[in-house]
Amino acid sequence: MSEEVKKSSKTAAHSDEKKSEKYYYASQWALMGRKFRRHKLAMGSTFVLLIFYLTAIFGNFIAPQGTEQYDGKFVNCAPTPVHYFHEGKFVGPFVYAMKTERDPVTFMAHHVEDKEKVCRIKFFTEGDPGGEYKWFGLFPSNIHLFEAEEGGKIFLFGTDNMGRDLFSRVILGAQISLFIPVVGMLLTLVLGLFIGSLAGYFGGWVDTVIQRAIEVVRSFPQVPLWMALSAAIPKTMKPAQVFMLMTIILSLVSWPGLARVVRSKFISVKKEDFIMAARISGAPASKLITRHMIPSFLSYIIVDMTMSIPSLIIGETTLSFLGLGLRSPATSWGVLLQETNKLETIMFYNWKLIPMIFVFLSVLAFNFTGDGLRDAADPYK
Amino acid sequence: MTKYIIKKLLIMALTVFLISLAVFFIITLPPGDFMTNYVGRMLAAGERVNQEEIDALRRTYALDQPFIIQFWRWFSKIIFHGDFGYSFSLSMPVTAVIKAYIGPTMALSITTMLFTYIISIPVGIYSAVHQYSFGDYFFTTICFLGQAVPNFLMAILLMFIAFRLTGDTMLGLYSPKYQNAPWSWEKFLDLLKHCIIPVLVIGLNNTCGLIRTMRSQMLDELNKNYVMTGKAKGMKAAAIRYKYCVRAAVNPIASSIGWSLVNIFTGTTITAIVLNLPSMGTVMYNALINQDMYLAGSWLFLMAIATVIGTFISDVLLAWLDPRARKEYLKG
Amino acid sequence: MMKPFRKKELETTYEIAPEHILEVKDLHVRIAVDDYDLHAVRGVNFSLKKGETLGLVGESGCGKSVTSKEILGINPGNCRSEGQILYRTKSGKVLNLLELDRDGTVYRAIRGAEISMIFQEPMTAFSPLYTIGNQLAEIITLHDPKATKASARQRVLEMLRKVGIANPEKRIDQYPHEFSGGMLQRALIAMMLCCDPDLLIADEPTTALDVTIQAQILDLMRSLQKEFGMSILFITHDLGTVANMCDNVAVMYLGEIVEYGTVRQIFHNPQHPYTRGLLRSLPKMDQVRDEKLYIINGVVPLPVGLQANCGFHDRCEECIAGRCDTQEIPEFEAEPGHMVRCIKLEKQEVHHG
Amino acid sequence: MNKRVMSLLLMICVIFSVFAGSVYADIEKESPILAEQVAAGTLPALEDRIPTEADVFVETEYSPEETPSYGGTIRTNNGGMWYFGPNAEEPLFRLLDNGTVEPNVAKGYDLSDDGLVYTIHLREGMKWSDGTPFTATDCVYYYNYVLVTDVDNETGKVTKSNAGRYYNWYQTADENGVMRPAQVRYVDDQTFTITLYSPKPTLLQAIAIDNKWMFCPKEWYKDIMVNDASAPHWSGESDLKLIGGEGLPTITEEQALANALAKSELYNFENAAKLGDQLGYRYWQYAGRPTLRPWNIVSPLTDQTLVFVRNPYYWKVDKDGRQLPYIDTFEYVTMDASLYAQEKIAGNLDLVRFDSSEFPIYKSSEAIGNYRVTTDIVPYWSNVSLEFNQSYKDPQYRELFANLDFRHAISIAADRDEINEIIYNGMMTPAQFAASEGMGDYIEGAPEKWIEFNVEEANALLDGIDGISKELNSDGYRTFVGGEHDGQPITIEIETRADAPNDAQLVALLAKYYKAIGLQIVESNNTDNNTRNEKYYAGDIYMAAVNSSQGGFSVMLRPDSVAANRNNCAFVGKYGLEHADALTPEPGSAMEELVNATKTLLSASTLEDMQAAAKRIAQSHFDNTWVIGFLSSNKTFDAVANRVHNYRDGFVSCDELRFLGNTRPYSWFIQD
Repeated sequence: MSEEVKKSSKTAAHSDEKKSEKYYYASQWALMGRKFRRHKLAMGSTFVLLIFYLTAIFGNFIAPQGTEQYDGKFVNCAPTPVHYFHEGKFVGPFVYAMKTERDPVTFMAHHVEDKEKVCRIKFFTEGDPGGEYKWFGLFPSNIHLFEAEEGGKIFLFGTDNMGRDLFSRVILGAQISLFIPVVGMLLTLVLGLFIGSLAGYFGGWVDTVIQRAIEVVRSFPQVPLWMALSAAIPKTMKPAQVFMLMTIILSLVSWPGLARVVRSKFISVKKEDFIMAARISGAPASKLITRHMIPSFLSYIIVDMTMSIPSLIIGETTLSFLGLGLRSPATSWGVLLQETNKLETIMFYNWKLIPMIFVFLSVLAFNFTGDGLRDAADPYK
Repeated sequence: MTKYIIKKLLIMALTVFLISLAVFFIITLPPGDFMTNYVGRMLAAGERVNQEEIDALRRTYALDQPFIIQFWRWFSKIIFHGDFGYSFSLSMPVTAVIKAYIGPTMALSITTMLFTYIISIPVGIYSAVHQYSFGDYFFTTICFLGQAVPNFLMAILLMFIAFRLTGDTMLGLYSPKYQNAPWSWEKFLDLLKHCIIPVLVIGLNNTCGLIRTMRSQMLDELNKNYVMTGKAKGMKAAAIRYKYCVRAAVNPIASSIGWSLVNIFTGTTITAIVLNLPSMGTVMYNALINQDMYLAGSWLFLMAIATVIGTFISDVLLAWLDPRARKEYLKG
Repeated sequence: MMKPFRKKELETTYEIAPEHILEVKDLHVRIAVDDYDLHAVRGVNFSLKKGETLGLVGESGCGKSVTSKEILGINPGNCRSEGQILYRTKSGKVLNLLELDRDGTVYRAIRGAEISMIFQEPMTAFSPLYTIGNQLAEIITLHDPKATKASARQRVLEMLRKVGIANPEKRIDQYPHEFSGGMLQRALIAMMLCCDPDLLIADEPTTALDVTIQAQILDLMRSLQKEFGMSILFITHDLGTVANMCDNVAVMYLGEIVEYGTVRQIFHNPQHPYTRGLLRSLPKMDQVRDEKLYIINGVVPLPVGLQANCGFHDRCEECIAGRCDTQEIPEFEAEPGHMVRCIKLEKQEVHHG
Repeated sequence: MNKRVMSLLLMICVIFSVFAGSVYADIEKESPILAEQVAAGTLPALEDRIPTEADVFVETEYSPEETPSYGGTIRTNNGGMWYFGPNAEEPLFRLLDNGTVEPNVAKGYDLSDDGLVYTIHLREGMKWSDGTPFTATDCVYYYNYVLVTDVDNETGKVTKSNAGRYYNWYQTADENGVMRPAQVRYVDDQTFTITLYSPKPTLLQAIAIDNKWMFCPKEWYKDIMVNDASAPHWSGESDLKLIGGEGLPTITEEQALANALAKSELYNFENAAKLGDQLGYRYWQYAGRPTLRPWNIVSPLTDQTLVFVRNPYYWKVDKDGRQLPYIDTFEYVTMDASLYAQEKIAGNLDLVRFDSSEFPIYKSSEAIGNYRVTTDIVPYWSNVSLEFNQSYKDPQYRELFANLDFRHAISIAADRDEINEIIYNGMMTPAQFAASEGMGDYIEGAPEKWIEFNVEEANALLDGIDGISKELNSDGYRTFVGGEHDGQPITIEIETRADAPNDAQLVALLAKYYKAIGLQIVESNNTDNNTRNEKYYAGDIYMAAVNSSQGGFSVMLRPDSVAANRNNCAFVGKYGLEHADALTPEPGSAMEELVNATKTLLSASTLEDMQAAAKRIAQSHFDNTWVIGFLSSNKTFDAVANRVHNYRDGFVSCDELRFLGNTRPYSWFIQD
């Protein structure tokens, strides 16, 4: 070893020693956390998801319009540009008032800015009637984050074919598109854990029956099964019920995967000494399962679940897109994308693709987070 | 060996039976029955129907019988006569419908699968061998992106891009010009051109998944002890990789062919609807919506059977490829 | 990863003592793990005579495996090494192995044919996908371009017979999972001896095996060494087998050789507290029943950010505060050919002097 | 003149005449693909394929000014059998825009002085598309063996039919008032008679509108149609008497099915009823079935693209004596409706029909897609309307729907201008459900009734209705007072159509308007129209529905969507006379008047009586606003590829005139 290398290794020695100690004595969870935090993409993704979910939770406040509000004068309006300078002078964020003109030949409506009329953006304002909502379903309010002054319209993402503000709809849609997968995932988790642990713990005929059941359900092609089940949802059902059913349908198809994993984990964990010990000492089965066995592969399950969310998001979006899931005015990202099933919509009103960006980002974010978690769950690798 | 196969076949038979029961249950879930739609259709066509006629038809189709009897009528016909029943909406036997669509569906699925494997295996190997290189990051990113876009959106976007570039949306399998032309080299090229979008859309998702699996499998294998042995023997690193690692890493992927064909097979469903492909997807969608229960049911049933058989093929393939599994397999 | 020296192949010529076939000089190996730089081997020196068996002893994580793999140049890509590994080839030329291109023809021609290695876990040392015969024949065809399939098979059968595998004609076409651990180790030994190497590195060849099988394997190795006349670098954490197998012993701790000597010297006159600890922790036949087995306190620390001191000081019962933990310990010669890296020897030297 | 000059002159003459002849021959009389077959000897010469010169149909309507060349393929969307069927339909008599009929397949007719016997004359030399002669036998056989196979002599009711359903339009009252089916008899190969019990002045219109195919190829059918002891005319002798030819073989159901399957594997039916229905009625979907149509299907119905090729025996020629159609092939591509516009813009479809909601997109893309947008006249009473089921099963709702003030309030609470702007790009005009000016059933002032947007007045009207509350509940809705629903909010489910994406938007808007007058609106979405039609059929389980093409061409000729006749008319519900268990309206009610007027119309035997009854029906709508009309434009649009010529801009498009069929598609031609 050259002198230089020696020296450098010695100067860094002290701090390294602490590092080493930490590395050595940290608990598994702390190690996971540390490793996860080092995964920049995963951290970034978690941050993005956090923002998405917070936005969704406070959606009614942030969104200028409610689900059923619309403005008939501004159908298919392009996103309104937000300005700061009027005739060279800084006036803060504002929009110009808009005029609608129809082309005399094609009857195409054009929404153009009236450069004369400045409408400032106000914050924390009382919304129009129809925009009422309840904070956490409890406290009624109609305060919205922002709104343009009288006469102005602010559509950050443009409007749809009913003159509904797409920005609001994306945010309110997130309340469904981001929560169906989570609820579905939890349902899958409960089903998968319960059934998988039954099979894995008891073995014997219980295992055989459950395995057959798993095989049968897994033999169903996922997409057509979703389609078939969704087609069975009565058309007149209320959005909330459709939401619940969709969740159930999505998780009905995905539990066997988890159950299988849980089962095999159980079988391998069952043989391990600490479980044997607990068993011999007479711990009841339920306690054994919940206190000892599940925690031993919990990290794995967390990863698996995180990774399963993207397919649920895509599932919900796809079904709604096909018209088999939620329907307007109930809003989800899939419902919003229904309008883009026409090429001409993309040609003429390309802003209607904006919801796609959010589907894309959330799927990506979940994938990266899951990846980070997976790497982190295996801290010694 | 025979005992094992018999056991396996019995289990398969049981699974098939349970599946068909579930399928039948699902297709009879929606309120009403086919007759309601049949009548609706006739009315839409400007015809008059009376209740007696409807009741007579209901009796003919046993729609007035309890679930289990309806099921048995359907299931026994399939098992004993290979008769899948009658498609109400298309006015022809389900077998004929399936015959008409199975060709394009299979062709598309197999093309897609070839594409999937031809792309994913080499790319996965490359990514693993050159872990953390630019290429690895590049492919990994593409894979993540590919998995993040829902199929239907990908289809629409590609369609839009095709339209912008060529002025054609590349819908269907042929250009209008070749639709009914006899087979020729040009028609074949035209077909290939129209296959690009569907194959990309259906395959990309799968390919991305497979690349990621292949990469991690390969990484696993590269860290195995026998690699060290190989090196100690004096083998070239590349030789070890290809003789040992790739062979081992490909095993689980190759044996997933049965599975993945089924996946692709059904993955065509949504894409077919968006891209207007003459595949079972569209037919299934319409059958579901029209409550054409025998058609929808038979299709679901066939898909499930395909999955069971696909799993079986995967088992066999794995046994064939991996001596350890072969032993298990022979032992039963 | 950096490969600083390997590119310039065979530029300089090296000399080693005529009776030596291998000299390791000031070998350092660093392993990059996450954001740590593990200094796994820290200035190791040793040499090996023709026909000699050198035991490399130490707890897990002391760097003995890394050292041995570095000789073959098969450490993973995240390892960097410095120093010299001088090896006399069959043709008599002395090469610094560290300078060779790892995947180059020269090095590959040495591996397996001149220096070969058997591993700790025979069960995973073979690929499960090919027959034993296939994997054994491969090493022959690799190194002998003239070998035909048939001749390679003959040789494999011969070797299998030599390592004591019954019914080799049947066994040759079987897969690794059909072999027991002991048989696999025999097969591995057979494979590694197919090309009549000058140096065999045995990396804990018996650790994963049953005790009875262990003895058989050791016997086999001894008899084969007699037959083939190769040198063996025997790596183990088990001093008991060392006594049976080796001529000389090097005790490693935290990437350094802390004591080196003949089997006799080490076993009868251990100087380093670590060696003594290891010896004391061996179960003895005459041990009193309820007497507890000796255990060295603590565990081997990770070789990260090591300071200039005795690596063993924090576990050493004889540690001299202010010395052992603050200064680098040089090597002392306790008796001729018996090297010890312990500050206590300095006192003796002073005392003697 | 010497011989040489003579011979020279002769030569010049010969050359000239040859030249002239070749110029003349340049105007080909038939499509080159047929000429090729004639040359190859696989097809008879043109004059042997079409009717005699005296009898051939010379189409003079919409003749192109230029001399079109033959050939080419038209590609359009597959809108289902009722889209591609009418495009090539050839009825015995065809209905004209002015409501009169003219001979089409038939050459002409005579009516006896008592108005009871129609003698129909057919064209000599006319052939089915397979080359077999078309004669009176085919018409008589169709009526007696395919359409009517059993009649209850007491009630006159047709109890069995091999194909399709028997229409009450052939029925006339006998001396006892029992409706009796007509008698159809063979006279000679070019003549047959239709005999009625009492006069029916609009019989030919009825045939033109409701039974366009009063004939079928007997030779082709005789062994696939069940003909056994169950048939009323079954006996060798009566066969001869009826159809004028040799007797018919006895065919059992099994034989019929087997024979059909032997003809083509496409004819795979599970029972004779289905076979009769599919091959006897919806026959144009089946390749191989001989027809009189200009194009016939050649592909199986399961194909994504249905191909129709020209009928070599088609019996119409243009003014120059050239066989029609000009275009060789029609292709109908099955695709989701959402793809039409993009495929049109991409130039993959030659023809797409759309309404004003899509106008800007189509119109702005004319240049990109190389097409033009043409306008069609649609003679509907309204393009956007809402109707309440007058027979809804729940008495409280039914009472509400029957209340004229309620319908008045509903009508004026909707902001028609906003609907027009949001959905229809401002291209329609606010109008009540009524025939517009210029149509036969027009009543002055009807289109303008109750269309002023006035929420206050609407609220006042509702306030005046007994049984519903003046106050709103906590959700902002009026509630029922008394009865089963006491205290419950008034919630109305509106049925929407699957193929009309605008419906959802419309109902969303209506929900907003009616919330302002305290009514809760819920969309009852139907993924397909069959479910919705099924509800109509059941008669009393739906509350309300939005619609677009109600009311039509002529109440007298076809009152179906405005009168209490059929069982799929949304506002009539179970009051429809054809309902299996039709309700009797309350005496003296407005509905009773509508039902009575309908009955009168159906049984009237003079034109005056019929006109009077039709007027009563229109008046009933004017008085009662049964259907709330929102917007009207009397227009739909077609995007037609520029290569398609002689496409008629401004034609009248409706079911009675067979939609696109009214443009005479065989006169279109393609020129790139």
